[in-house]
Amino acid sequence: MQKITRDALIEKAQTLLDSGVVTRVLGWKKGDFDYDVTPALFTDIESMKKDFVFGDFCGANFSKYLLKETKKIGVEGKVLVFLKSCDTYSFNQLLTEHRFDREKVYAVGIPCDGMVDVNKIKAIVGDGIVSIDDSAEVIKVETLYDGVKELNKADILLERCANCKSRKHVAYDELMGEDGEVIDSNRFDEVEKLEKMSADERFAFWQNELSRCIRCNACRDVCPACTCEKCVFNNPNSGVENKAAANSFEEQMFHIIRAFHVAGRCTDCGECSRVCPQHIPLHLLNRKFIKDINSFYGDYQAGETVGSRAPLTNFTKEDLEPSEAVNREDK
Amino acid sequence: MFNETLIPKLGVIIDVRQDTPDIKTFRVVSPEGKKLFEHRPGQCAMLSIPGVGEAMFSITSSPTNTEYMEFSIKKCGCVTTWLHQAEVGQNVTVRGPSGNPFPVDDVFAGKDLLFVAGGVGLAPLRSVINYCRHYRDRYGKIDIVYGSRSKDDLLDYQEIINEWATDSGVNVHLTIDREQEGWDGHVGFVPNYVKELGFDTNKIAVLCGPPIMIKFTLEGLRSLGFEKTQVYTTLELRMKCGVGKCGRCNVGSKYVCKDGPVFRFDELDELPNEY
Amino acid sequence: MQRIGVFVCWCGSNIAGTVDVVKVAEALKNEPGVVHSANYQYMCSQAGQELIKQAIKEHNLTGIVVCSCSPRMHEQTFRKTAAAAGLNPYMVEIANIREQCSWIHKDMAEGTEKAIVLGRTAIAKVNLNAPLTPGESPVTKRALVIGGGIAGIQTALDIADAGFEVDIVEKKPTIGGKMAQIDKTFPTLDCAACILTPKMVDVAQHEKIKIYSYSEVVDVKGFVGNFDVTIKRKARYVKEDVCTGCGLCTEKCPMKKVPNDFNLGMDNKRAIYIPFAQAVPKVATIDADYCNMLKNGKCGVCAKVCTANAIDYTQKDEFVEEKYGAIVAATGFNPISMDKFDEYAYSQSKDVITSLEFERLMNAAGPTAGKLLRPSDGKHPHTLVFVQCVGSRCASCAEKGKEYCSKICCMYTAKHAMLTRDKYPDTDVYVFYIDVRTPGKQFDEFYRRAVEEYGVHYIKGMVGKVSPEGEKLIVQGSDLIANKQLKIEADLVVLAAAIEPDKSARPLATMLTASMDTNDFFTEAHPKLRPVESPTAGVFLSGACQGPKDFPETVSQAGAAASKVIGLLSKDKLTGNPCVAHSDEMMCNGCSSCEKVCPYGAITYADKEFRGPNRTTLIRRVAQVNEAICQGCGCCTVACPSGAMDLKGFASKQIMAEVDAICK
Amino acid sequence: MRKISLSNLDGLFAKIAEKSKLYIPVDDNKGFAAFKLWAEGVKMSNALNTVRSAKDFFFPQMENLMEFKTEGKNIEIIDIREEKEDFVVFGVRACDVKSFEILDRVFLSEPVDSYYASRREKGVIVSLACGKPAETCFCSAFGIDPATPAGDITAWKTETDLYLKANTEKGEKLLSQVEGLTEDCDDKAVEEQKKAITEIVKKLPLQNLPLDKFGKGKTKEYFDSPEWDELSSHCLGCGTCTFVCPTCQCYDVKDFNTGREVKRFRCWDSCMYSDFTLMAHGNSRVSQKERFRQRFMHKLVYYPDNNDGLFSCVGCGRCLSKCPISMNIVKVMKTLGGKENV
Amino acid sequence: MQVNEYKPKIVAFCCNWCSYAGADLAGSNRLSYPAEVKVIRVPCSCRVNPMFILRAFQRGADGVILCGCHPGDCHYTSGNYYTRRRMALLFSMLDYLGIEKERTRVEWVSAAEGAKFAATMNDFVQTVTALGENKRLEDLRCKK
Repeated sequence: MQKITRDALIEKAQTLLDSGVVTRVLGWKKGDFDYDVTPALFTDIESMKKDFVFGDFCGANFSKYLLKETKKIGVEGKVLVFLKSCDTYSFNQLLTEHRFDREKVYAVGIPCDGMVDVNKIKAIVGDGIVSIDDSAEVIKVETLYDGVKELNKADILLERCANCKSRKHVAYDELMGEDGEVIDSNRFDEVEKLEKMSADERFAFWQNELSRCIRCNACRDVCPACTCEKCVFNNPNSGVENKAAANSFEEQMFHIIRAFHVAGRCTDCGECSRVCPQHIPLHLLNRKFIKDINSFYGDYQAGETVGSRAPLTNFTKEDLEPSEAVNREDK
Repeated sequence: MFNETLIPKLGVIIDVRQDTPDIKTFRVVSPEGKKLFEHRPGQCAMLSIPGVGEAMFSITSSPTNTEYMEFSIKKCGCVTTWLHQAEVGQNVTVRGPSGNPFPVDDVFAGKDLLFVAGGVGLAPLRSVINYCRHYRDRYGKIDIVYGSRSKDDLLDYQEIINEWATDSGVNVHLTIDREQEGWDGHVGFVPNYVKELGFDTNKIAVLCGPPIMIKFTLEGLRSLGFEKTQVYTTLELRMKCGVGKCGRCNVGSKYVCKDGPVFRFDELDELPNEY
Repeated sequence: MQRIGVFVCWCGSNIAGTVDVVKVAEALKNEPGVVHSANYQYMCSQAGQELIKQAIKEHNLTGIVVCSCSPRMHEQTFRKTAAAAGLNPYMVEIANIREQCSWIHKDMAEGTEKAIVLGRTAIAKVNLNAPLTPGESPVTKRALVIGGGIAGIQTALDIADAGFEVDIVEKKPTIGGKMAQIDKTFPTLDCAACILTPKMVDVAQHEKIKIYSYSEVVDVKGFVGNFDVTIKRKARYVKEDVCTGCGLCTEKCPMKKVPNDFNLGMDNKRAIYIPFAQAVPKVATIDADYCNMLKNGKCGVCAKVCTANAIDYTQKDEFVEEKYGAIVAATGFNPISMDKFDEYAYSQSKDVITSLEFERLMNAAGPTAGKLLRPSDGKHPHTLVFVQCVGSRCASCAEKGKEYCSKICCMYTAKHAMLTRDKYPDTDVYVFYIDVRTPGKQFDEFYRRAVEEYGVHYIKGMVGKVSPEGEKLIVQGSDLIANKQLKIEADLVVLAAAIEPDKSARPLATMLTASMDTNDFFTEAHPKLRPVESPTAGVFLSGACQGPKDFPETVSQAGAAASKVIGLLSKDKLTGNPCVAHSDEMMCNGCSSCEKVCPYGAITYADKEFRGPNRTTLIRRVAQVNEAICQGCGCCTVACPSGAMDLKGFASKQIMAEVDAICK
Repeated sequence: MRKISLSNLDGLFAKIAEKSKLYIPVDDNKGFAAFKLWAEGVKMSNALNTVRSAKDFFFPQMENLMEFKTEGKNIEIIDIREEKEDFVVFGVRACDVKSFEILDRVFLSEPVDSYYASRREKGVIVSLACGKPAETCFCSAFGIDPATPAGDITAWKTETDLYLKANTEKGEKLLSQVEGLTEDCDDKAVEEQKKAITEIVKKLPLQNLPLDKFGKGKTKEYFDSPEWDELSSHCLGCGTCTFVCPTCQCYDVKDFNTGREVKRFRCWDSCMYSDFTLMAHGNSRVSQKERFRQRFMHKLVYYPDNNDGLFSCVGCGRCLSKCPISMNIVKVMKTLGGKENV
Repeated sequence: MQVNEYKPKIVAFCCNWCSYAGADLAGSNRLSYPAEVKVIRVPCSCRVNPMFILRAFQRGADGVILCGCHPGDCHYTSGNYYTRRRMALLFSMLDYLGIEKERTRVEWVSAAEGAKFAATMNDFVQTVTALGENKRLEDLRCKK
């Protein structure tokens, strides 16, 4: 797959800005290092030429920003958003849930061959990163202590990219480059591994993972499916409100309910795991639901189309019983 | 183990008075029937019902009252709603006093005083007014301008009519927002009334009420020639700890619960506009 | 804080036998909010109720817990008691300490302990109860019947006879439906037209009934008691109120080759036509697809011959908006298309016909004037083969046909066979069947007469293939009883095509938010207990749109639907169930999850303005529950992730308080 | 100065653990460090720092303050405070050690927070010099020397040995407890390491922050800066930065009703949360911009205002590496502080 | 009587139209089942939010059972079909987290099935008793 360049995106933005198709651009702004890019809104091409970056660290899913961007009062015109294939699924899901006005967005699909996880780089090269050159497949990382190291991109991909489910863009106004295909990925392997464990092992596994949770809500706040006006965990009247997990029950409660609330709506974008400061594999909860939904009710990919009926707001008369669900051999 | 300010004292509600349709005044003492703690005019206390919540309220009774404390509370959130259905004998927890009082013994001493309040805004001023009335000879002339939506919404109406208005050197000016049957007093908004009354500037003014009233009353006083250094008010923000540590009630560098709630307008000018 | 009164009932010894009621009353006294606790032998008795009323007044109670029998037994009783004492009836909760406690436990200590927990649970709930008032909505005292077949006709007549106005919307130029096409009816063999046409006339003459023929429902808004319906009156190019139905135009029209759909295309009509002699309304209609005047602007014969000046070539579709309190779906059925059943050579030979076509062939007003003649050559057929279950009971061939039994085919095939043999004794009649199903009054007797008296050859087995050979149709089939393959040289093959809901039902169901099953039959509100109601309040089902039916069944269901409509329209106001869903608009984000799971279509969305930060206004899409439609199942409350949707009377907080009280 | 061979580190830990609980940084299954209770076999992490800061030891994310029992109209207040146990935290970095001073100024100022104070009293801090600071480190910008961290005892780890130097009475006491295991030594190796660290620190990219632009009395200067809009525009409003921050100390007090009693607890709160200042009749910080501004103004202006110019940031870099959108105090300082230079 | 005999806490959510009536019928027929079972009446099984089930465990329940009309017989036509999906997924998730799958159950009990109700409760109590106290989804604050 040909790699899309920063210049190509700037050129595209310039065309669209100049022709008045869009009035502003959601993009990535360079940071202090080569890996800490920040989402930013650009309103003119000069600032883009100055600060806009695009590279292997632009993993953030921008579709949720459209909620805020399209609700801005007194702002005319469309906003340009660049969508990686995975982002397009979130984009559709948000549209399905009437979360933003499609008319106010100009979506440009961009090809993506996976984004890189800086934590994986650090795990290999250690601290003190001076520079990262991600212009080629082999990524060169220079550190204070160890000189330049060459890393294979495949080894340092974000988890979600290593298990990319689709390179196909399911929503866009315009596509740059060629579209990819839906991938028959191995994304459920980890889930299966857990399923094969004994209940005791699974319990120990999750206790270890969830006990690290600091309830910072980053997973929730970044999640494109979590778009409630007021989350039940912030609502004193919900009966489950809590700010800090008092014990393992509340840790479990938060993550079970959150996963349940996004079940059938989660596009498996992997943002929750990417942003978790404690590196809890939250995607394994969501993927469990996705896997179960696929095997219980037939394959369903949230966000594949706009307006599809989520599995939890649907049924057939022949659905399996809960008792069968927990006793299935192939679950 | 030493004293912990977060741990409250136990209080008992010994009287509940329905002041206006949505304001009740609660009289609170210790289980032994004594006053819970001493306070200064303008200070606040945290009342709480375990399981419901804790909230900050002005102590509306005067420090000179040695028997009990009173809190005038408007029904708006969950703690206040709960309190409004409480009956005499109900226990509550009380923490305080919090914050800085009005400078009644230095700055105010010997001066003419003007109190301007709107609606439930009278509650924080009542303790100061009664304190100054108690030590009547320490202060000059006292003017009280108080307004509310209607006659029924005037807090402490009986006390105002029967006690305040009858004190010598105390002038009470009441107003309500709209004409009402059975009301032959002034009608109109507080800021306008203050301007109409046209006070001389040789006095200290204290304002309390809804933000919009404060804004226009201050403008009115300024047009009458008052300096901001002569005008005080009290602020209200979300509070939790009441001791300047939990981090939420600050305006700039000042914590309302600790450095306030009493501020002079020139002090407020130094603070960012985030209250 | 509530002021709760607790009343523990002995129920004689039913409860007091295994529950220490005094101890229960004593224990519950200390629960939060309880200000009064009493026990009495029979709380439901006059004296017991009086006790409650007195306590309400004396202790100024705001809530009541009765520890007694099941709420299914006396909840209403105690609600009324509370109401009589001025307390909102929904401030009453029942702790079921009889059916779910004293009757199942033998040990006094155990029973008492559980009764206390159950009482505590009810108290915990009442503490969070809020007074509820059922919503009221007015009722438009007029009904709409969609479909003018026998089902629609019967429903309309019954409603109109009760004194309410009824409109019938029929998409064809005349009412009458399938029954008008049928020759005789089983098992009595009386003439369909003879029993139908008087009813059609009744409809036409009824002052309470208005017929919108050649019309369709295109939009439905509103809810039970208050539907707003838009009806499209298709242009028929004839002024309905002027046309006398003399029929002169239909004779003079030069366009003679218009397939006659009333006779299923087996003969022709003119471009201007009256479907059949007894049509109601008896008004001509121009088929715009064939009329030369409308197509090319040349002709105008009908206008010239019409003495009443009823022809109007400039007519346009009209849209009428009407208000109704109730809607009856009576959209009926159609035989399925035979396209996918080519093994029976339907498309290859004119002499392979469906049973409905056979009806027309046998009908005196049909294309052959009632003479049984082969469509291909007009010759008299000698060997007839009837094939049963064509497209019915297709469990394994669902892509071709239907999985269900079409129910009526066994009987009408017996009728056809019998009538054929009766009129034409020179015929050989064979019937291939899988089973013969005759559960109905006089049904089996009828079938046996066909076999025994009329000598119809019933063959248990399937027809594998029909192939035209010269003038003959070679029918290959198997006889399962004789266990042999058969080959019959037939002159006419009649296929008992499965019946399916009319195609108009699906879009109509969407408009009505009425649910359908996978076969597009309307779903009933309850299959056993509410068979003529749709789950959508105010929408009723009449006839075959709900499932395959014969005439008597259709007519009785039509009457039942009418009685439900009459029951609804006789009310001036509808009082709802106050335990309905409610959406907190401040929390709703308009995701539509709730709407998707609502079985009643009670949830709609509106764009509402909200105050944003810094004096801005935000517009948000929020869910709104129509309390008149909501039945209070609470499905939406769980579909809603934010908890914006809650159920009054069974609020999340209340249920959680119950959970807490039980687990305490 | 005392030293002990790294090979005998377990012995040292065992000895300390005899008298008090000992917490050391330990790697989890993914290689991220967290302070864990030491026990036989628990190995110290080599990571530069823990994901969570060390503030938990004195200001835990959640702690019960008191209990209430209610019956009818009656309330009983139960003081559940109890004497805390002695504990030692080993391996606290210079930045986190400095954070204790910042927290002290909040919790130990009148009226003293007894929950914090009692833990502070019982805890002994053994700090550890940073051999290999990360690119995200900028403690030295705040005058913190990663080569010589404060604490009751300062430790330096070389290839072979651990060097220990007591700074306080508490530290002396602990050192004397382990005297038998350690030996006296000169500070040559330590001085060498310090020099090396100082050299590395000079090379770190974030050393020259425009700190002089911030501090006491700068409220007016920055409060209405137009830059806040853009800086905060993509903030998710999560609590990651505040929860990994060693100096963030905002808390909430809430009640939990167990059905038998009400437990009043406090837990970390975040000024980034929309409900932080929400009241029944409104919110003084209406949008994420105000909340975002509060956090950074507090660190850079308000706190210094109230604390003799001391910044409420120690440059640990946690927010730099953990923020989901990579927005952080460095970017804020560069944007606001750098505007005059442009 | 043994004093230390372990008695589990069981919360049973029953829909008003079928299962609650079934429970009543069990009572009318004097079919006994353990007193540990306490029923909460809900209009339909679809009213039961997973949060209620977790809440029960938090507050000390050892088992939670959900009873509704048989699929196809829902008073509200489709409520229990949604329940079935929701609970299938929820229970599978609980199992995935290592929580004993026997602690949760869904059973369809019609108004006529008093005997089934009693038998189901007997069996469920037996199963949960065998499992012992709920430790994996407990909130120690709520325990005595």
